[in-house]
Amino acid sequence: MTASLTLQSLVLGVLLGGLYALLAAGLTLYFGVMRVVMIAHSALLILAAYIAWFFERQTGLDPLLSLVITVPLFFVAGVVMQRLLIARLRPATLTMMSVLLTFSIALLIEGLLGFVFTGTHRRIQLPYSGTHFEFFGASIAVVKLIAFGLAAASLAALYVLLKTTRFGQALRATIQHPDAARLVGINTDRVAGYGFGLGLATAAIGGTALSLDSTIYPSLHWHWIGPLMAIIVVGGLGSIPGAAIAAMALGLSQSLLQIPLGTTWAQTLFYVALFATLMLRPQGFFGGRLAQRF
Amino acid sequence: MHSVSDPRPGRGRTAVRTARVVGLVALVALVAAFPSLAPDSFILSVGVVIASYAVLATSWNFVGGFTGYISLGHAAYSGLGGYATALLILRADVNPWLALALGGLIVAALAVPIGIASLRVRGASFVIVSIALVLILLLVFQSWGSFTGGSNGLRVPRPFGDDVLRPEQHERFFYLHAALLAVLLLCWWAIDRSRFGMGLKAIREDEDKAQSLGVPTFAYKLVVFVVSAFFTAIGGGMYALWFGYLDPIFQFSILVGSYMVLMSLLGGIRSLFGPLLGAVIVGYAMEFFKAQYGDTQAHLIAMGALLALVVLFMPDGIIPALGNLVNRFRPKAASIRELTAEELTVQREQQEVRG
Amino acid sequence: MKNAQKLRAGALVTTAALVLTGCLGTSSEGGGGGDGQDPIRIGISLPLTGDFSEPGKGVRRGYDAWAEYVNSNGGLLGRQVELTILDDQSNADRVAADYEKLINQDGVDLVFGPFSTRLVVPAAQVAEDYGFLFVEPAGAAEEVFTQGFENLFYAAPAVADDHYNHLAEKIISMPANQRPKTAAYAAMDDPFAQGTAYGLKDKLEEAGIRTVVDEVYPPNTTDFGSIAAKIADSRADIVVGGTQYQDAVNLIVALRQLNYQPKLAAFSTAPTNPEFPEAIGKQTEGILSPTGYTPEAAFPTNREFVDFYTKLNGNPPGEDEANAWTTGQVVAAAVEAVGCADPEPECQGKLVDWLRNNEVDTVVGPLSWDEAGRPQSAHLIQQYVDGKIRIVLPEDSKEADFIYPKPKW
Amino acid sequence: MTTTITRGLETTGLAKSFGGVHAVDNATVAFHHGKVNALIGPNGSGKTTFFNCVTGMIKPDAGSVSYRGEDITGRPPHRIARAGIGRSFQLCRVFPRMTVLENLLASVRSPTLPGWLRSARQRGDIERARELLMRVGIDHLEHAEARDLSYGQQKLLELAGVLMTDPETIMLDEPAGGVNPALLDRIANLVRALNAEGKTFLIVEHNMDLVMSLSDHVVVFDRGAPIAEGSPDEVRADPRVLEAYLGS
Repeated sequence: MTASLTLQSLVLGVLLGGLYALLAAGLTLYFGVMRVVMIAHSALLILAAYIAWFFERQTGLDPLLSLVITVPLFFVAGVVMQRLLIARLRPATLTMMSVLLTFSIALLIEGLLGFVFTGTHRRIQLPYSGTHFEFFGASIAVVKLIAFGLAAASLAALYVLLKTTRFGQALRATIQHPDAARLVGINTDRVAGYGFGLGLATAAIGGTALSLDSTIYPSLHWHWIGPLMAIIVVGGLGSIPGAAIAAMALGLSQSLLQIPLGTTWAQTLFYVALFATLMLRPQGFFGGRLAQRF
Repeated sequence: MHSVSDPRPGRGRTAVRTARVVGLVALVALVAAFPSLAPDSFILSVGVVIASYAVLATSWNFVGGFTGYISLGHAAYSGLGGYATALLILRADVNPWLALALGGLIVAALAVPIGIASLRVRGASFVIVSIALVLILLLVFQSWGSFTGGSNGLRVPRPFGDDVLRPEQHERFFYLHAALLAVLLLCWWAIDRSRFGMGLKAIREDEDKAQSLGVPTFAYKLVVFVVSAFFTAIGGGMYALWFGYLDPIFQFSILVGSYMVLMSLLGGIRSLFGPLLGAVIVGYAMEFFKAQYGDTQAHLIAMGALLALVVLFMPDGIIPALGNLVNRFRPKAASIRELTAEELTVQREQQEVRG
Repeated sequence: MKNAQKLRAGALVTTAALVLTGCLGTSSEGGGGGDGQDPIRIGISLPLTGDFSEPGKGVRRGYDAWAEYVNSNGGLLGRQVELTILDDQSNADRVAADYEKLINQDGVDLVFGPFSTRLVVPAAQVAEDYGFLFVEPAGAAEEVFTQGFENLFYAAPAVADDHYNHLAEKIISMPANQRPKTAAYAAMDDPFAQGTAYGLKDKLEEAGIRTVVDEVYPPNTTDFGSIAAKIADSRADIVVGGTQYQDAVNLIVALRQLNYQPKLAAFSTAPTNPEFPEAIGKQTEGILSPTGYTPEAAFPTNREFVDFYTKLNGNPPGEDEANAWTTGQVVAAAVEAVGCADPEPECQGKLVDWLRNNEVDTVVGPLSWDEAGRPQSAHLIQQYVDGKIRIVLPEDSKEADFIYPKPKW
Repeated sequence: MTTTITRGLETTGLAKSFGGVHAVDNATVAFHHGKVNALIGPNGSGKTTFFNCVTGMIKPDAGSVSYRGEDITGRPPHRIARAGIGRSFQLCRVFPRMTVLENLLASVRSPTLPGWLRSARQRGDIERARELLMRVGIDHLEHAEARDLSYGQQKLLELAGVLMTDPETIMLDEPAGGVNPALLDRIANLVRALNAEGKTFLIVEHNMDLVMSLSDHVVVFDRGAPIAEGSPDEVRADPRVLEAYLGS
């Protein structure tokens, strides 16, 4: 393994980890506010990517512009989904039934995408898709950098939102202790709805970023949901910083491990990390107390 | 007052019991006669597929029905069972039926550490592990081609000689699946009525509460989980022997696991025959829709929509829902809540008189 | 109450089972009988939805065109042909059930094969068990032929491992100072795609060309960054991709992002796809690909095929369509020669025997098979020359000169 | 304090915090064995967290719990239950979709593995369950599903379920919460009668009338630790208690 290859892998790992971090943040957010494992997260990611692709194909404009449509749309869809579907489930069986419900949403999205756009692999052709620049001997593709920038900016925005705004405070209170939050007058139902909206918004941004430099097809979401679930468990269920750190760590490790092990075995890293976490430290490595009970 | 509020009067119990025996005999007779009723061997092969679904769904229901833990990844165990059986036959030259049993035991042994990792903490981790397991096994079985055959697939030798023609194979495997199903149902029934089963159901209803009453919840969950994995593996191995070909992408498929969930949930996870009923309905519906609408992606949409509808509107499944429907038309069965409200006032008056 | 529930469940299961046998049983019956006037019914299962649906649809277009061509030219043995095509949803369980249904319930006279190696093996098993001749358009991987099937024939020029044979010969025959010394291979974990790349790898390694990268990736891979990094870092002289379509596009983009410039780049399947130049842009120049078919080929029946197909569909046929057509030609030749087309084992056995011992002229050239059903020819090698894909190897059928080294991409 | 009491449930330096909030903070308490103990304190004083730490539902950060001289800190809840400590839950928890009788039978354990597969409906167990149901006064609802019971009936069922495990010490979390006066009387009488039979009680309660009339020994919690204890009269007279209730 040469030094330049290592550096190249590190760069690719960081760029990939950024996207993982954003998506895992969304996934852990749903869990935080509602104790829901949102299987449909990655299906929505692919849906957003399809919208970006379709947008580009129809208008010829840059797919990044589709964010103007998808982000608000997905936010509203998230609120509606939480209000109309998730909130209907009985609290006693919420965790299990919500998994099934979101799973069925994932199947619906996959089926509809296949129905409308067929199973053909799609990829946006950008004039700058092969453009790259050198960075200490490693080369960085412009599209990957844009995707990373989008993810980083969104994560930063999420962080500011959670740390500085009233709503962020309410959201964090709801995640940490819903009963206590209700006692101090927070409308936890509404907060949970907005939390879902935010989660879906991350999927919208992630999907657009993904569409820039990757092939998409309807069943691609299974390829994403596994690693993302592993990340949020390793990071500690419900912990956004934990998810971001775990995403970066695992994304980097995966990229480095691909050199000696090959793509397939490197992917198993996520699952090994998942099992190890559950065996050794079920509450996750960076997370709070939430995970203890779930 | 005692007799008024007891919702199950003594009379009619023997009638119910008789009817139950008659129903069971009819069911057994129907299963036994199916191969001779089937007009051609395609129908017979559909029968084998549905019987296999019923076996898998019922196996799934050991963990799903008793503990309420929903595993979306039971395809992992059926797939492992199939591969274990096939590899034992191919690589170790074991007798097929012995390989099937050994395969089940190997998978059960593997299920122990998996169960420990996923059941130590509650719900969510279990679901995540169940899905992750299918995905990791898909990767491993694809990549480890030298041992598993990888993406080339693995052909499973037939347990019966070449002189047994294909329709005859179908018939034998139909009976084999039916016999396995009977064993499963018997085991489920035995657990259902046992102390162990009572503890498991307590876990399903309220895990904290069960634990505070002394139920060793982790041990109970683990045992039933391993039993479920064992039977699922046997079911998978049996199917592999019949179908004769294994390919990782079809064995370790999330969709196969979710069929087990849908079937059980649709029929009713708390009922002995729920998964069987669900398997028949879903299995038949799949054939029917395929014959009717053919080449569309609609099966995914239909499956998603059906699952969502069941979760939202009929989480208890068909059998309890039908039970409630029938109860509504029975004069005897007034709502207990009304009775109890009435009683409470009586009680209160009595207490006031006494106090 | 619980007992009553169980009872009801039992009753329901009973009814359902009765309905099951009833409905599915009566759906369709008959066919079979061959008194000369009935059409010849041919059963096919194809992946029209799911992962393999794109090539599956291509194969379907080929079959449909063939049937129409035969029928407008007087049919087969004087009988019209009628195709029954089922969708197996790209699923192995389904494909077996489909052939089971076609043979037993629909009573078809002949069957044609499905698409993709992964579906060919379970389907061939069913056909074998019922004694049916099984000619298939797309199961090129070596594994298909090592299963001991006696009724199976692959209707294309060569099995996957032999696709690059002409290229291998060309490279090995280069003068020592020009000949590449190192090679990088990346192949999808799929019996067909991997077979093509590894077939070439075996031959080049034997000739002393060192393998510096050998990567296999799962079919669902979308991120080729790391694989490309490894290849770029190795500075291999040539890169060979055992690819389908989109993975090749992604790999090429990723390699370009890392500014890797090989002297030769070959990818299976993808470059022959009409969308390929659109996806890659101007950088296609010099990219190589093996192909089993080209509309320009001068084989006797090909002109007619291309004209008929183009009139029907508005565009010339691709490889999938041609392979389907070839399947039809192969079976038709056997049927005409033997003079029967019915599901009886005797007739099917005669068809099998005839194909085992004879050569058939097809749109992809004359085909004959070994005892396992492997065709005995080789694939043509095409290359992008001046923005168009042209045959460059073997020398005797070339349309343009072989370019080496490849221009920068 | 008397030194002749048998050692029962005791905690030493018990502590548990959630994200920087000290719910239980260095709590050292010894409950009187064989008596009716009450645990009171203003809202958010950590009573329920304390309760959960003692019964094993939550692992304490520091400190220890012992029962009859044996250290039971950090043991899983079912082993604490088997040590002889039964508990009820705040807001009442029963197994909603099991019948009243099954709710009680679920408490029966078999020590050996073959016993697991014995029918849950052993004659002896059913008789004992019926006795308990009769004792709490809901024996006529034996075959009803628990979710169809009124709230008060569920509370009684929960108590019967706890009794089915035959605990030595019974911990009740707000037994009077949401219960009508008639039922409250019935529960109070049950506690007295069971105490007379030798059961120790530890009751978390807000209803001061009930606490004062029922208990022998009262522990007052504030900010996660005991600030006063003694007989009901002593506690009532303690200025710190008043301050805790009014001052916070």
